[in-house]
Order: sequence, then C-alpha cells, then structure tokens
Amino acid sequence: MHHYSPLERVLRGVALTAIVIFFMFPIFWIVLMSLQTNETILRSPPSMVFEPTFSNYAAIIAGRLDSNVASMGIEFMNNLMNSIILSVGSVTVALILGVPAAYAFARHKFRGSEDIAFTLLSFRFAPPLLVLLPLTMYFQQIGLADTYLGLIWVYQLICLPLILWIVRGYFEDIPQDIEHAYRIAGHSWFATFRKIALPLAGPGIAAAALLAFIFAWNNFIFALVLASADKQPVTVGALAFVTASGIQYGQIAAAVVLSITPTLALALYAQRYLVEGLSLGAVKG
Amino acid sequence: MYEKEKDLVNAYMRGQMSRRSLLRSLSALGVTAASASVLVNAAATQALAADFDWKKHNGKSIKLLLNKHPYTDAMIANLDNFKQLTGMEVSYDIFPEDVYFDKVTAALSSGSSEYDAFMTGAYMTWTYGPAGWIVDHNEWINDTSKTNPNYNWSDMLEGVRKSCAWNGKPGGELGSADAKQWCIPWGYEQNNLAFNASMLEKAQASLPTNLDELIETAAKLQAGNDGVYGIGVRGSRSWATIHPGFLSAYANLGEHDLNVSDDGKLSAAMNTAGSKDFHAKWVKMIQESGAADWSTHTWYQVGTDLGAGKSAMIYDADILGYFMNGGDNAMAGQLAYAPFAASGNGAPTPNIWIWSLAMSKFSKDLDATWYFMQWASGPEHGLFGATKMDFVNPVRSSVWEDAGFRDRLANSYPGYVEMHDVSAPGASIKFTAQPLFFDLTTEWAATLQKMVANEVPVDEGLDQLATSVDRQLKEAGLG
Amino acid sequence: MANDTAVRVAPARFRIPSKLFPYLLSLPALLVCIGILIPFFTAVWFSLQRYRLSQPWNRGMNWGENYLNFLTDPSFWNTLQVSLVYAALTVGLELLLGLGIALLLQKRTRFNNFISIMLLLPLMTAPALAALMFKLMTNPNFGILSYFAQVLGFENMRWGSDPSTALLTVVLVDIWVYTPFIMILLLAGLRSLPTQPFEAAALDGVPRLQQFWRITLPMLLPYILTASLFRLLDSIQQFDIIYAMTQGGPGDRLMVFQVEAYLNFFQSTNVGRSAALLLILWAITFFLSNLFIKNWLRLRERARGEA
Amino acid sequence: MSYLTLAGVNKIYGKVVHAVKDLDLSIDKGEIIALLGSSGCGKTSTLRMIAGFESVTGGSISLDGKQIDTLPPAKRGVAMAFEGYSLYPPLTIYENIAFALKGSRLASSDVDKRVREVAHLVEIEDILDRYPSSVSGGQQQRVSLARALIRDADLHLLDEPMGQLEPQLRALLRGRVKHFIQERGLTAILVTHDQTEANALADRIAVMEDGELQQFDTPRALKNRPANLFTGTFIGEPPMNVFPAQTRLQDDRVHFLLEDDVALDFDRASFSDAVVERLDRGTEVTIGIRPDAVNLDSNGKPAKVFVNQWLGDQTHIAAEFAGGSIVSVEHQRLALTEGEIIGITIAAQDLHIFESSGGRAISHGGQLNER
Repeated sequence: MHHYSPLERVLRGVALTAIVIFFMFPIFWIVLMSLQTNETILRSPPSMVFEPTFSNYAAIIAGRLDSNVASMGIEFMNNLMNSIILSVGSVTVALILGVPAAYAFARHKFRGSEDIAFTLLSFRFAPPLLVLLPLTMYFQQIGLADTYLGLIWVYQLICLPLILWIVRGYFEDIPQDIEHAYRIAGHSWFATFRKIALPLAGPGIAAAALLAFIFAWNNFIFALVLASADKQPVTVGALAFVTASGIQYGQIAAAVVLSITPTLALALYAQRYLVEGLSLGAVKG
Repeated sequence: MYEKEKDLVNAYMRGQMSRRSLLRSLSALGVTAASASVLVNAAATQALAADFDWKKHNGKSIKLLLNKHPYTDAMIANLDNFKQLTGMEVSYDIFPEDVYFDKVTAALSSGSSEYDAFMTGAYMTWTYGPAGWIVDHNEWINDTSKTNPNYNWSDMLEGVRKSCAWNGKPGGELGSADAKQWCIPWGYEQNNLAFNASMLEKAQASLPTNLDELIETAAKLQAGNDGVYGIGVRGSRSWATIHPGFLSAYANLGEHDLNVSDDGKLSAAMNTAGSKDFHAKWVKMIQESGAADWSTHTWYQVGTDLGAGKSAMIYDADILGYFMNGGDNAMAGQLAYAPFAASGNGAPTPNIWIWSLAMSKFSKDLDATWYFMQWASGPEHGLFGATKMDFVNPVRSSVWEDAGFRDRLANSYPGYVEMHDVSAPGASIKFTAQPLFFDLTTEWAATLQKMVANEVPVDEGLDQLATSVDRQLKEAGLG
Repeated sequence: MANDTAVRVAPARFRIPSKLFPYLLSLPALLVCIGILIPFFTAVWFSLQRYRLSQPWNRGMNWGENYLNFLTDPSFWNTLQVSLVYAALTVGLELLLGLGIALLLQKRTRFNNFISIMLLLPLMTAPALAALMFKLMTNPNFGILSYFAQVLGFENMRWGSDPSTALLTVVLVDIWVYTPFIMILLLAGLRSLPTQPFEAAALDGVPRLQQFWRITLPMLLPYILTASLFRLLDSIQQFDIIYAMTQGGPGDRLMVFQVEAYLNFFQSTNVGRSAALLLILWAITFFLSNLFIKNWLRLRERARGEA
Repeated sequence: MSYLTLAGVNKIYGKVVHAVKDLDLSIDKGEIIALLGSSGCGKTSTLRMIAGFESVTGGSISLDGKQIDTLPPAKRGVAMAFEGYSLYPPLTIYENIAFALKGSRLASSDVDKRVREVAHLVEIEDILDRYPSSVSGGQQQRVSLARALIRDADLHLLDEPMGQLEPQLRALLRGRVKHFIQERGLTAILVTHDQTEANALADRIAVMEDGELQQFDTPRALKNRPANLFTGTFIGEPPMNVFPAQTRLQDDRVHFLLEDDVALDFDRASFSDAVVERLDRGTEVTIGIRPDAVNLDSNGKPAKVFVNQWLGDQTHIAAEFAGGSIVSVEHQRLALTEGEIIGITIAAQDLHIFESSGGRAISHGGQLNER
C-alpha cells in the first residue's frame, strides 16, 4: 500500500508528463512532418494544423525524388530491403553459431571456457572502426567486398556476443537435473539439447534474437564503411538521402519514419521479451 | 531512328540545313525539341565514327563510380548514345556527396577493380595520384591510336586543364611541363557573387567591388530585408569551406596557403599580417551577416537558402546561383550574377572546383575505359549537356563560344555570361598542390569556425594553425 | 519391396569423445570471431607505421612515433577530452534521469508498464536516424526546437552549429536514445528488490530520503554499476550521432575518437595515425570492459549463490 | 475502553479469497496477546492490516482512541518484527537496529545506548558490526526482533519472532522479551502457530481458523473451556479425544452412547440442570476428553492398545476405543504391549460436550459453557 500526499501526486504527474513528452515528442513530430509538404513545414510559427498528404511516402516508395538541384532515383526501398536481408541474415547466422556455443559455455566448464567466453564477449566492446578500417582493405582481396555475406559476417560482431551472452545465462538457469533425467532415460546428448534445453531456453533465445535484430537494424558504422550503394541499409541510406534531397524535408522525415517503423513495431509487438532480454543481458547474464 | 528523321538529321550534319529549320522540320514530324537534340547529338556521334574506330571495344563493359550531380544526370541522359556508338555496356553506382569521396577512398585504397573510372575533384588527385591509384592520362591523350582525332584536347580551358595536372612534387606548380594529367576536366565552378536582385534593390545597396564593400553590402542587405541574412558562404567543418569564396578572395588579395622554399620545403603562410587582416574581416562578415547555423552550411544549405529567399547573396560556386534561379525555387527568376575581386583592382581570380573524370589504375581495361572518358569529356557531349541539360560550367571553349548556349544563359541568368568571361582568364586552383591538402585545409576550416564562434582571437588562431600546419608538414617529411 | 533383402546394419557411427563436445560447439562461433581478429592485428601493425595512403614512398615502420606524437599534439588531447567529457556527461545525465524515471514507474501498475514500454521506443530508433530527427527539429528555419527556444527567449539558439551548444545538442540526442536503456535496467532492478525491508522502514517511519540513500541506492548499486559501465563503453566510442549531426564540428568541439579516426582514414588518408588513435580508444575500452565483465561475473555468481 | 480495537474487519483479496472474516478484537494497554492458528488462517493478514501494509476491505481498526486503518504505516505508531526478518542488506546489524530510530529525533548517544541494551537482550552483541548476509538465520531473526523492540511504539507486532531459534535460546528469550515488554508497559501482538510460545508469552490468545476468530481468551480458559470443537482439538498436546455420541437421560443417570455399543454413563448430579435440560433437547453431540483425563482402570470400558510410547517424562498410550482411537497420557512408564486390553474410565468433570453440528461447546465439566 503506497501513500502519496496530494502535492506529491501532482509532482509525480507533472514529472511523468514531462518525461513522456520528451521521449515521445520527436517521434510524433517527425511523423507529422512526414505528412506535410515543404510549404506547411516551413511555416512560421510551426503549426499542427495542416492537410495531411502521403505524397512524401509515395515519392520514396516510387523511388523518384525531385529537388531543386537535381532529380534522382533514390533506392530507398532497396535500402529497406537491404536492412531486412542484413538483419535477418545476421541474426540467423548468430543463432546458428551462438546458441550451441552458449550451451557449451553454460553446461561444460571446460578448460579455457571462461577465457573463450570472455574473448567473445570483449568483441562487443572493441571500437568498431578498429576492425572495420583494415577490413576495407582485406575485403577486396578475399572477395567479400560488396557482398551481403561479408557484411553479415561483420555484423556478427554485434549479434554473436549478444546472443551468446543472453542465451548462456538462460541455459545456466535451467536445472541440470531435468537434462540428466532425460539422458538417463537413454536419450542422446544431442536429443537432450534439442528436446529439453532448447525449448526451455526458448524465451531467452527469442529475447536475444529480438535484441540482436534491433541492434543489427540500427547499426550505422559497419555499413557506412563497408557497404556499397546497392548493399547499404536504411540507416546509411537515410543519411545520404538528406544531402541528396536538398530541401525536401517532408521526404527526409518520411524516410526516417519508414526506417524506424520496423524496429518500433517489433518493440511494441514483443515488448515482454525485449524488456526481459535487456535486463537479463546486462545484469544477469 | 525512323528514316525520315534520319534523313533530316543527316542533311543537317552535312551542312545542308540550318539548325533552326531542322528543328522545325523535326517538330513537324512530332519530335520535341529535347529529343530532337538527342537525335542530333546521336547523329553527330555517328558522324564521328567515320574517322575513328569507336567499335573497337564492342561488347566490353565498364563500371563507374559517380557523385550525385547535375553533370551525372546529363551524362546518364546521353549514355545510350555512347552505348550505341561503341557497343559497350556501362553500369554505375551513384552516391550523394556526403559519403561520395569516402567511398572513392575506400574503393581505391583497397585496390578494388570494381570501378574503372570515377568522378573526382582536382584536389583529390593530389592524394590519389601519389598513392598510385590513378593513371597519367597524357598517355592516352597523346596516343593517336587511342584517341579520336576530333577530341581536341587543347579546346579545354587552359586554367582548368592545367589545374588538373601536377608533377607530384609537393608544392610543384600545377600544369608544369613535367606534370601528369591526373584527371580530365568535365565541368567546373568559379566562385563569384550571386545575389537576389529585388533584395538588393529593396535595401538600396549596390554591388560590392572590394572586400570592405562586400561586408558593408552584406550588412546592408540584412538590415534592409526582414528575416533575411546578408551573405551565404560555406561553414561546415570541411576543406570545402575554404575553397570557394573564401580562398578566391584570399588569393585575390595576394595571400597564399603555403610557402614553397627553393629546396621544395613547405611551410604555413596563413599567419601573415595580410592574412590575419583578411581573416578578421571575413569572420566579422559571417558574425554580422552570415547564417545563424553557418557552421553546418555545406553548399547544399548555401544554395537552398538563396533559392528560398532566406539569404540575399552568396559568395560561392557560380553554378549554385545558376541552379537556384530555376526549378521550383521560391526566388527563381530573381537572381543575378556578378564577378568579384576582393582587392578591388584588376580582374577576379577565382579559385575553382573542377569536377573531373579519372581512370582507376586498378581497372582491368584502361583502353576501353578511355573510350568512355573521351566521349564523356568530348566536345559533342559537352555541347549536349550545356545546351540541353544543366551542364554548367562547361570546360571547353568551343562550348562557351556556342551562340545557342550563350543566348540561353543570357536570357535567363542575367550577368552570368559576363561574369564567366571576366573571371575565366584568372580562374585556376589557388591552393598549393601537396598530399596533406585535406588535413591542413580541414583544420583551416575548423580554425575559422573557432574564430567565428569567438573561441579564439583571429591572431592567435592563425598562429596556432600555422604551428600545427608546420608540425604536420614536418611529420610527413614535407616541411 | 526391393529392400526386403537389405540387412539392417547397426549404424557404425563415429563416436565423438564427449570431452570434445563443448569445443566443437563453440568452435564455429570462435572461428567467426577470430577472423575478425586479423584486422585487429593489422591495425596494430599500421599504428606502428608512418603510413599515409597519399605518400606511399614515405611508408615505413616508425614504431611508437605515432603514439609519441600524440603527447605534443593538441588535437589528440582535445579528442581525449571531448570523448571523456561526452561519455561522462551522457552517462551521468542518463543515469540520473533513468533512475528518476525508474523510481517513478517502480510500482507495477498497468499504467506504469504501458509508459515504460512507450519509453523504450527511442531506444529502438537507430542513433544515426535519431540524430537526423534532431537535426530536422533544430533547423533554424522551421525546427520545432528552435521555435521553442525562441519562444523561451533564446533568440540565438543555434544548437549543433554553435560551439557553445553543440555538445549539449548531441548529448541531448544521446540522452533521448539511451536513457530508456538505463531506465529499463534500473526498473528491473528496483522491481526485483525485496519489498519487506521497505515495509519495515515505512513502518518505522524512516524518512524517505534516508530509505533511498541508505537502502534503495546501495541495493540497486550492482544494477547501476552494470548499466553505467555498459553505457560508458558505448558512449566513449560514440560515432553515429556525432557523425550524422556535425561530423565532429563546429571547430573541434565534437571530435571524439572514432569520428577523428574515421576522418583521418578517409579524408587525410593518414592510416597510421588513425590506427594509433583507435588503439588508444581500444585500450581505454578494454580496461573498462574488463571492469565490466568482472563486475558482471561477480554479480552472476552472487545471484546464483543466494538463489 | 480498550486500547486496540478491530471492529468487523474483513480482508478480501481480489474479490475471491476471503482471508479475514468479520474480525472483532479488543486489546487492553499493556497486554500481550497472541494470534494463534495454522498457516493460512488469516493471522498474518490481520497483522499486516494493523501495520498498514494491507488495506482493510471492511471494518475499522483503532489504536489508542484514534482510527488508524486509513493512515500510512509510518503514522500508526506500530513496530514490527517480520517473519522473513526483512533486514536491510546494505547496513550492518548495528545500523539495522539503529535505523528503526531514524524516524525519531533521538540523539545518537541515546540511540547507541538503546541499541546496545536491546542487543544484549537478544544476545547479538557480538555480531553488531557484521552484515545480515553473513550471519545465521537465527541471528537475523533476533536482529529483526531487536529492531522492533527498540522502538517506542504504541503497539509491537511480532510475527513468528522466534521460529528459527534453538529451543534453549527460545526459552530464554521468551522470558526476557516478556519481561522487557511488561516492564515498559508495552502492548504487543504475537503471531505464531506454536501453542507453547503463545502460552508462554501471551496474556490472552486469539485462536483463528479459516479467517475467523474462534476464541479469544486466556491460555488457561482456552485449555479448560474451549468455545468450540476446533479450539478444543487445536489447543493441547496431544489433542483432545473426540467421539460422536447420543445422549439419553434415564432415571437419574445420563448416558452417552458411542459407536461399537460403548456406553458411558454418569450420575445426573454431575451435570448442572441447565446442561441436563440442554442435553434433553438434542441427543446428537460430540464429546471430548483430554488425554490426561483418560484414566486407566481395569474396571473400565475395554480398549485395545496399539501404541505405547515412553517419551521420557510421560507415556502416550493409544488404544482402539468406540470405533475410533483414544489417547491417554500417563506420568509413569507402563508395561503395556500391543494388543493388550485395558480398561478406561472418564470422570464427568473432565467431559467436554459439543454440538455435533457446528461444534459449539455445550458444557465443560458439567457446567454449561457460558459463551
């Protein structure tokens, strides 16, 4: 039972309102901008009264963009597709590689396991450019330049440690007795992993995959350095878009909205896993 | 092409028909003026084919790395003609300018053979050339077996042509006898004034004829027009802030970026009394009459503000003012142009930016690539771009002499042709060619930002800059 | 049927010794990461060279010279300072704000849960895109924040383009994006605290502030430590927001490590300096991440021990 | 007027679980009372409502003449020792105890004096500098107790305060704590499921079951005059023997017919007139006899021994009797073997009679139950 004095209640209300406005307003405003023409955007003072138009979205989706300096085909939808390919690809690879490894680290305290786990984890914390800049040179030589594969590989720097980290913690929380019981019943080691450990760690794997997807989607620096025009994701594409479109602010806003919508939708849809993943990932393991 | 049109065009090509009557006849056949000139151009390139084996590399394909630019648009609009002429295939990647040069660096430094040729500026070749990423194009220009006899290299404006050639020695004079032609000029930009004529009138201001007047006029324009700032110049933390109006005025006042000693050593020259005086005035001008968010202004913002009526005048690339006078810009049709010499005496000596084409050393077929190069920088495409697309400023004197081109400019862009003619003789790159160009010039811009923000006094800032520049030159073995 | 005659042979499977299992399982992940180690050592090698792409003839080992040069290089010290100030400011402010919000939302009500989910949305926005959003919002011509500043009497608020407010502006974006991260961690922490000690304190009439400083905060400390170290590591390596917002300007105001290294590599093509800068950043983060992982392992151990 | 009053207090969790039903309870100042019941009987809910951690669904609570059920916990003037100790992990034992006085305005020297005094009381002086996580459960429990006792509260709530202690220490502390409370004239409510503890500490005991107050009385009255069958069987160890019976009044005797045709008969004069009248009305009853009132007598009714257990100071004998079993407590060791037949007699003054439906007490030892 909590008791708040009326004054306290008012203060809390004011504080919460301010917080919600601060964190929600930019998204709200960008959405508003994306529905306006340059004419209404440039009004002074700004006003919320306008006739909404979807022309900005139409222009982006159609891939044709006219500005006062030049008109150009913008491959924005292609960028969006790249983001999907890169994010889904990276998470899939990270799951395939990371979940078994996480299981190994959780269940078998083999020699050097802590060191290996630590090494894998520390990749998460290395400055990305340290690895990326030399990579620009190597990629050419090994033929990975300008391929999805090359980018997905580098994306493992973000996805793999995350998955290892969260999923390992989950596996460690599963009582080993359950697995022992199943093995004693005559099932193979692999069957135990597949039939018992994997399903039980399901929520953890879901949370980790979700987070990895979002981090991959939001990544900027890897693609900025390594991706060519036809492989770059929306984060890089949207930035390029700003300079390319001159002053078509509504279209920039629409591009931003289109770029952040997938992660926002995902976050709202799967928030339970997300919160769990975030708090597990950082604190518990 | 249909037979009737073809006959008409061929008649024109043979000189049996005036251009005007050709267009009339074509339009009677339902061909619009724009596509008519594509036809003409196509016929013109076909005519060239007679003297040169354009089909030599038939079936080969090349890939280009391009910046998002009107020149690119003009080239792409005409690209089918090249494909037809040569039977070659051309593909390309286009990046916006913000990331474009990083992409070029990334591709070249990794030795990527993906791109055969790319767009560049002359400054960039000071890095790419010594690094061994690009070729000396003289090898092809001077080889009659590889170059179309009608290519007419000497038709290129001299100042522009020379600015793209460097002997690779730090501080070496551009266009010297031992210079290597690192890139082929394509289109270029002088830095002069573009102003809003009605705002000038409203503020009862007159065109400035020296630096002090420029500062006064900017202030006057700002005072006389509500909600408008006086002068637009670039201000972002980039080398690009230094090279347009800023360096043009600086050089016109007789100042240099670097000193080159007799034994070829470089040292900073930005902290002379004259330089300090100039910097102080420039800083004052921005503080009084510049954009509020000057320090983030790239050429996009400088142009956009002029076009939208947020600024009254710019001292920047002339083509920027050109573009702002058309399209759906709020101020379209209200802009005018004037040459500017900061010293107040003599002709303007604008620093120039040259969009050029260069072949990558890692290209697998340089000879085939050269076919594209000579076509894209040839007189025919130049004329097509200049008259039918927004390919200003052309780098060939033959195009500048074309009456149609001059008329078109004079009609819609008051003062533009005169401005170009007056300043073209003095137009060239005013920087000292050396491999640390980007480090030093970017640092110069950063220092300018600090001075404008009053973080450091002009004197002190320039002394610090000079110290730092000298240190870096020494470190790189140049000082 | 054809296989009627087929003799059923027990699969003579090759048995992998179970000792090898864990190695086999973690091997692919390890290999993928080790591939990434190669560029790391390349960077170390580069950092020990005089190496500018534009002066290939000048290239050669100069061992520690790149690092030694930093000692007398004001722009290096500026970079270090900006990076540290940026990290300290963002982490500090986000911690305060995140803690405050978490405390406000501590009670498990439907309303609070809804708010905390909504507050997660900025975290789901790519930092580079968030910077873009704020760039639009701070545009002097139509930006809503510029307008608000004007209404509040800051006529000349220039946000990212003024050196005196540039840091503030990018810090604001960072706060917008990452405060929810700290908030959600601390909220999880707060909600996992036992309720009884707080009942006891409430019953004994212990003043709220005393409860907070002496009980809540110390009990939350492991969470706070983890959250701030995690953020510190990311923050000191900031690139996206600053690059998208100002590319390190105005002046050298926002020249943090990674932005400077990026420009050094791509614009100045000074590979040696760029690599040396990044290695120093790596050393800082390595130290911090060691601290972080140790702390995390200790916490995990303790959580297990008590359970 | 009583000091603490619970009037018609109800607690309903989520519209479904009715944890406390119409509880009326009045406690005088200076009294120590115990809430006794098995787990889930509502005693802890009651305590938490008094402390203010749970809201009251219906009814009211007043302390020292003012209604407190709407006040926040801090304003109620109540101190509590928690069942789960609920110590503050970041504070030392000393600070834990002293922390309870943060709400008061005592000088630090006074605080120190009091902490040492109460620490001495519960024998934790030697661990004052340690942290809760490094001391044993029993020690933590004593810290919790000390933290409650140190306060000058109007009411002290002790929730299972000694459950984790070793028996000797528990006995010692019971005495000390009771003395401490009485000496200072404090009022305390003890929640426990341990009768011995309730008996030892409490002036009165409130027996609860299924959310309802069964009986609120002194320990002696609870034992001798249980208000109903539940209290009768709940209080006392081993529990009361109960048998369903039919009564018949015949001539001057009262007959109780048990199963298996076992009949107990008593002189009518052993029962008051009121009891006889009551028994005349309804013939279905339940009779109860405490094990120590079951006498072995070879002339008695036969019963067949199936357990004979010597506990060191008394013997528990269980025997088949009247279709059920009967337990007798004897104070000397008896040489009875399994299967042996013994005789049982019961005195009328040891007989508790309850209604067979509802279990309300009719009489104890021949006298009508007055409540």
